Amino acid sequence: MIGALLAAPTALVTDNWWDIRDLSNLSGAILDLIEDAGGPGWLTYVVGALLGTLGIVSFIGGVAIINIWIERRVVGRMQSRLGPNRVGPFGLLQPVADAIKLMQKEVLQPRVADGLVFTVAPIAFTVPGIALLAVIPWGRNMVLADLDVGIVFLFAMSSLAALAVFIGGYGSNNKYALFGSMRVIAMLVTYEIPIVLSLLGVVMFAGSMNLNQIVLFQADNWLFLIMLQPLAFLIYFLSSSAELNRTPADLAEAESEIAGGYHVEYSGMKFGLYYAAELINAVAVSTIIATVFLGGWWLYKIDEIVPGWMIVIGKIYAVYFVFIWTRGTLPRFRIDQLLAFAWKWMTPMAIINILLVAGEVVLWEETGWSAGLLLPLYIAINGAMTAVLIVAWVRVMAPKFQRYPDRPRMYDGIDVPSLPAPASIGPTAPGAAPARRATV
Amino acid sequence: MIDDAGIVVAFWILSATTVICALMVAAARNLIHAVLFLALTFVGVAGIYIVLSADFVAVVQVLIYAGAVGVLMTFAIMLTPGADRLNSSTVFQAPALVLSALVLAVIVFVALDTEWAISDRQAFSATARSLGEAFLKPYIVPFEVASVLLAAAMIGAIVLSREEPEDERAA
Amino acid sequence: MAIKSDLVEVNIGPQHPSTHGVFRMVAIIDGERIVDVKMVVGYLHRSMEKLAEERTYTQNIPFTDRMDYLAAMTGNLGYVLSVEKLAGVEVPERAQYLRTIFAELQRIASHEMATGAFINDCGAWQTPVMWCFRDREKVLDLFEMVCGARITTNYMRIGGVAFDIPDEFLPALDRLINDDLPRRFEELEQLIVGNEIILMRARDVGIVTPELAINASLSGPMIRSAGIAWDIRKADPYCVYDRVNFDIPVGYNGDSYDRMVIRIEEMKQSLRIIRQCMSDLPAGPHKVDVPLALRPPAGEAYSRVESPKGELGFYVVSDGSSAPYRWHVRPPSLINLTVLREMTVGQTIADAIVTLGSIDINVGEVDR
Amino acid sequence: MSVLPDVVLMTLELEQVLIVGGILFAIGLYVALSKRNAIGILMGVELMLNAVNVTLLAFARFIESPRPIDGHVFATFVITIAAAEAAVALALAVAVYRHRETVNIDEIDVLRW
Repeated sequence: MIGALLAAPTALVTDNWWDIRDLSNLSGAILDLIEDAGGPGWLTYVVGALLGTLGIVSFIGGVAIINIWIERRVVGRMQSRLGPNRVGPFGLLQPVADAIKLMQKEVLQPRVADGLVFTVAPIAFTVPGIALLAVIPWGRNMVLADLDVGIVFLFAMSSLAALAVFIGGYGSNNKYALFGSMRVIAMLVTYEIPIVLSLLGVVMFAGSMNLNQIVLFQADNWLFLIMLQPLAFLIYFLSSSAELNRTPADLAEAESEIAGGYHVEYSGMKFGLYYAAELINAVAVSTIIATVFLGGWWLYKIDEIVPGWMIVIGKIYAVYFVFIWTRGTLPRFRIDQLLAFAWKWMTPMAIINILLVAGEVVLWEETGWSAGLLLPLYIAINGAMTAVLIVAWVRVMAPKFQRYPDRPRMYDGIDVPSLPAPASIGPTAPGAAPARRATV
Repeated sequence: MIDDAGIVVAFWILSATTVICALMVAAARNLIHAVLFLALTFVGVAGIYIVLSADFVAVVQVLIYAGAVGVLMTFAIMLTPGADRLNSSTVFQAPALVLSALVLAVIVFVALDTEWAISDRQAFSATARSLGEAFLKPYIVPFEVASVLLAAAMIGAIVLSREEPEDERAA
Repeated sequence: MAIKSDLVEVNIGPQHPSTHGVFRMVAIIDGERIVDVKMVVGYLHRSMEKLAEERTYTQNIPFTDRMDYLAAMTGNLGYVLSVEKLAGVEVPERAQYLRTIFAELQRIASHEMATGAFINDCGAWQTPVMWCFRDREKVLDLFEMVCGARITTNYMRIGGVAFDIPDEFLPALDRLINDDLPRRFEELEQLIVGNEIILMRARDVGIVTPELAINASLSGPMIRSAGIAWDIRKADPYCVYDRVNFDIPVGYNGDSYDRMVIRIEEMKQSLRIIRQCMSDLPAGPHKVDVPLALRPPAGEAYSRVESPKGELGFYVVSDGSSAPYRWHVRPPSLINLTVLREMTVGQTIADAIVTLGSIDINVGEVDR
Repeated sequence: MSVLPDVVLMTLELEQVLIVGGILFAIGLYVALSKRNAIGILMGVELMLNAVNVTLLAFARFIESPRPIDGHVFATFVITIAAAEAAVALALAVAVYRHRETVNIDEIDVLRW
């Protein structure tokens, strides 16, 4: 698996080390240099792994810094304010200033906290998000670990992050943190299912769990999988925003309810690590969406001119912008509503989607009709299916909302109904409003 | 026999980590810490699987053991708040130790003494596809039985952990 | 609840992001469900009612700024109305109109704050509250223009208002209420009215039945949400409210959502009132001369106004000296808060926060 | 190969993996036999299952076989069953706790509840 690391360039126009369209040219040149100098095999191996890791870690470090700025500026625009604009040009150094401030702060630890767990949790929360990026193809040959089961690896890593959040909340020994932890677990158990099921449809179309193969499938068929799988995309997007703790599903931290949730006791750089990890996870999920649904490094011939990794990063930020957008717009669900939404809507929809995809793939393979004929048909069918399901859901949900009008009645004068006075004021049955004179 | 130096070094590092973490599961005084070390052990074992070129099983190991079973255990510990949180031992500590040592000795003896029919196979290239074919062709019956078992376990767990309604308990 | 857990006591506040000040709820919870709620008030108690007995009637006006510091104008107004009633002061016509205009502007400012904070309690990440603050700032700009202060205005005086409006005030007001605010309200409504998530979070949450509303003496949006059209401005008109046309928005279900949309609708009605007052604004003195150390005849007076939170009443007893013998406030926030237990028991913590946000308390007024 | 000393550990043999698996199994056995807490015992059982999986995959990798992937199939089945077992066992622990206020196995000795 790691052996496939930085495989020899096959389809590139040039493989000169300076060709930045594919950074594996550069690392390959360095490795060749070591081999030519008579370095042992294991050295090449270690250096190759280190180079790839260095690339990913430096990317994630830069992203964690720049994304704080991007998120705050973009949300600032949406909220009709400026956002950070004092430190450095356009406030670009604000994240650096924040980081310095966080490092200077004392790391407080409650006396009753579980010291080991309390310390390990933020680190354990950060690692999976970074590890996840190892299997992402950044270019035609640029993939650190060309894992054959890439998609399952993504699921595994996201489930690890939940364990970290959970023990962080537990180790804080704080009631609010425990609420956050419990919510994380409930959400993890619930949302893992639609996530897996939604990506299953993609895997069935691509015929591989290897992320590079999925990208190649999109490149070969000249389409983005989001067109073939709009429902899966919606389900994955919503579920992953639940996994990421972003509004409308940021229940685990829910500042207005449980005051920060699992990280309520954290301060200083431990909190900074949580904060960075949250951004890293958001980028990781954006990367998955960009790779699986938006074609990764491939973009309609443009990838022959522009380096693939730049295209990936561009797509990552396009997705990330949508995450910021939803965060800046929507209020938060209640926990039972969020779980009900997953169980009662997203999971059945994902299963319907899988059945549909299975039928389509079988039809494709059995008849041997050309992709040029079938794929547009599938795009139409799946799009229509998505629209129908969403409309059906809205129809099902609407009566609950439309029991009363959205806007209040208007009275010209005072109108106080005479009511029989109850013996005592006590809890009354909700919704048991008596009939009143309708004087609208 | 694997003679790729990187993989061998990785194996020994992973093995040392895994064994140390497993020992900590036995030695940790707090049950929650024991669960955390257990999760680390699971991850280490997954690393060993990768060394043995079983990448699908490794990823599934992380997904199910470290992700699900670890969380489940932590959850169970928290759902039993009044119970002892100490990872203490029973009086059978010494016999258990002796027995484990015996079992280990037997395993080592068997491992070293047997003439294994070693093949000179290279690492598996892609296990997921052949694994899927194995599941759906020769092992289809066990596969279906396993899914029935999972469903049964799910229902069983729900029934067991469900609060009995008051009237049922009274009856 | 599948798995019954032990009851846990959770302190929500006094240091909590959404208790709107230093209010403390001690919630006994089972899982996430609230079994019992105890309200603890008094963290912001400043002994205003006692202090007021040592000061002259005019010196007491700044206290009313600092009670409901989000609605200082209506606080001023309620107090000076009661003193005027006690001392029998006739207020000039222009002052009456100015008082109405500023009371309604204050209602807009306060309701903007309440709506934004309420959506924040629903979990929106700052966007509505920022939009609402932006609009509130525009109103506060007008306050600054006329009296130099933005929050603690101290503008009303016994016998009128402190200053007449400057020349640039009326054009600015006209721009604000005819152009700026209607557009902003439109925008805000698009964002939150009928938003499915807000409906899910706020519908059927924190229900006040009409019986409860009347028996607990609720007022303001709380009682109107329960379907009872009750408004002091209509029931016991003061200033020029009997001369302007406006409607009372009334809810259906008594839940948090109703209270939110009632506030938004009231802001629009306030614009309507201000427009009428602007066109009718007479010339003349803005104040009659009242001795600074006013000595009203011995007696008592109670007068009430419809503050943004509800019925704000002032009860003043005079013994003929220059300081009130007794000075009592009927704070709408405190009275509305008393039903919190009835509203929240049986809900989840998240709902309790939404309910508290929808009551729109101001702890400065609750504790005084 | 020139830098590192050419020790015997530089190649990975089946026996070495089996011994690591054996150590894990022994630790799991010790944990399962000696712990008082039912959840602790379950941890030991899971350790043993993991050790078995290590050996299964080692055999799949090293031993001559017409269908080497069978080891992986077995390991996957073991993981599946272990997940089911963990769910049921932890549900049992919770159920026992509800009746007895303890999950220590040496206190649960009346064969009924």
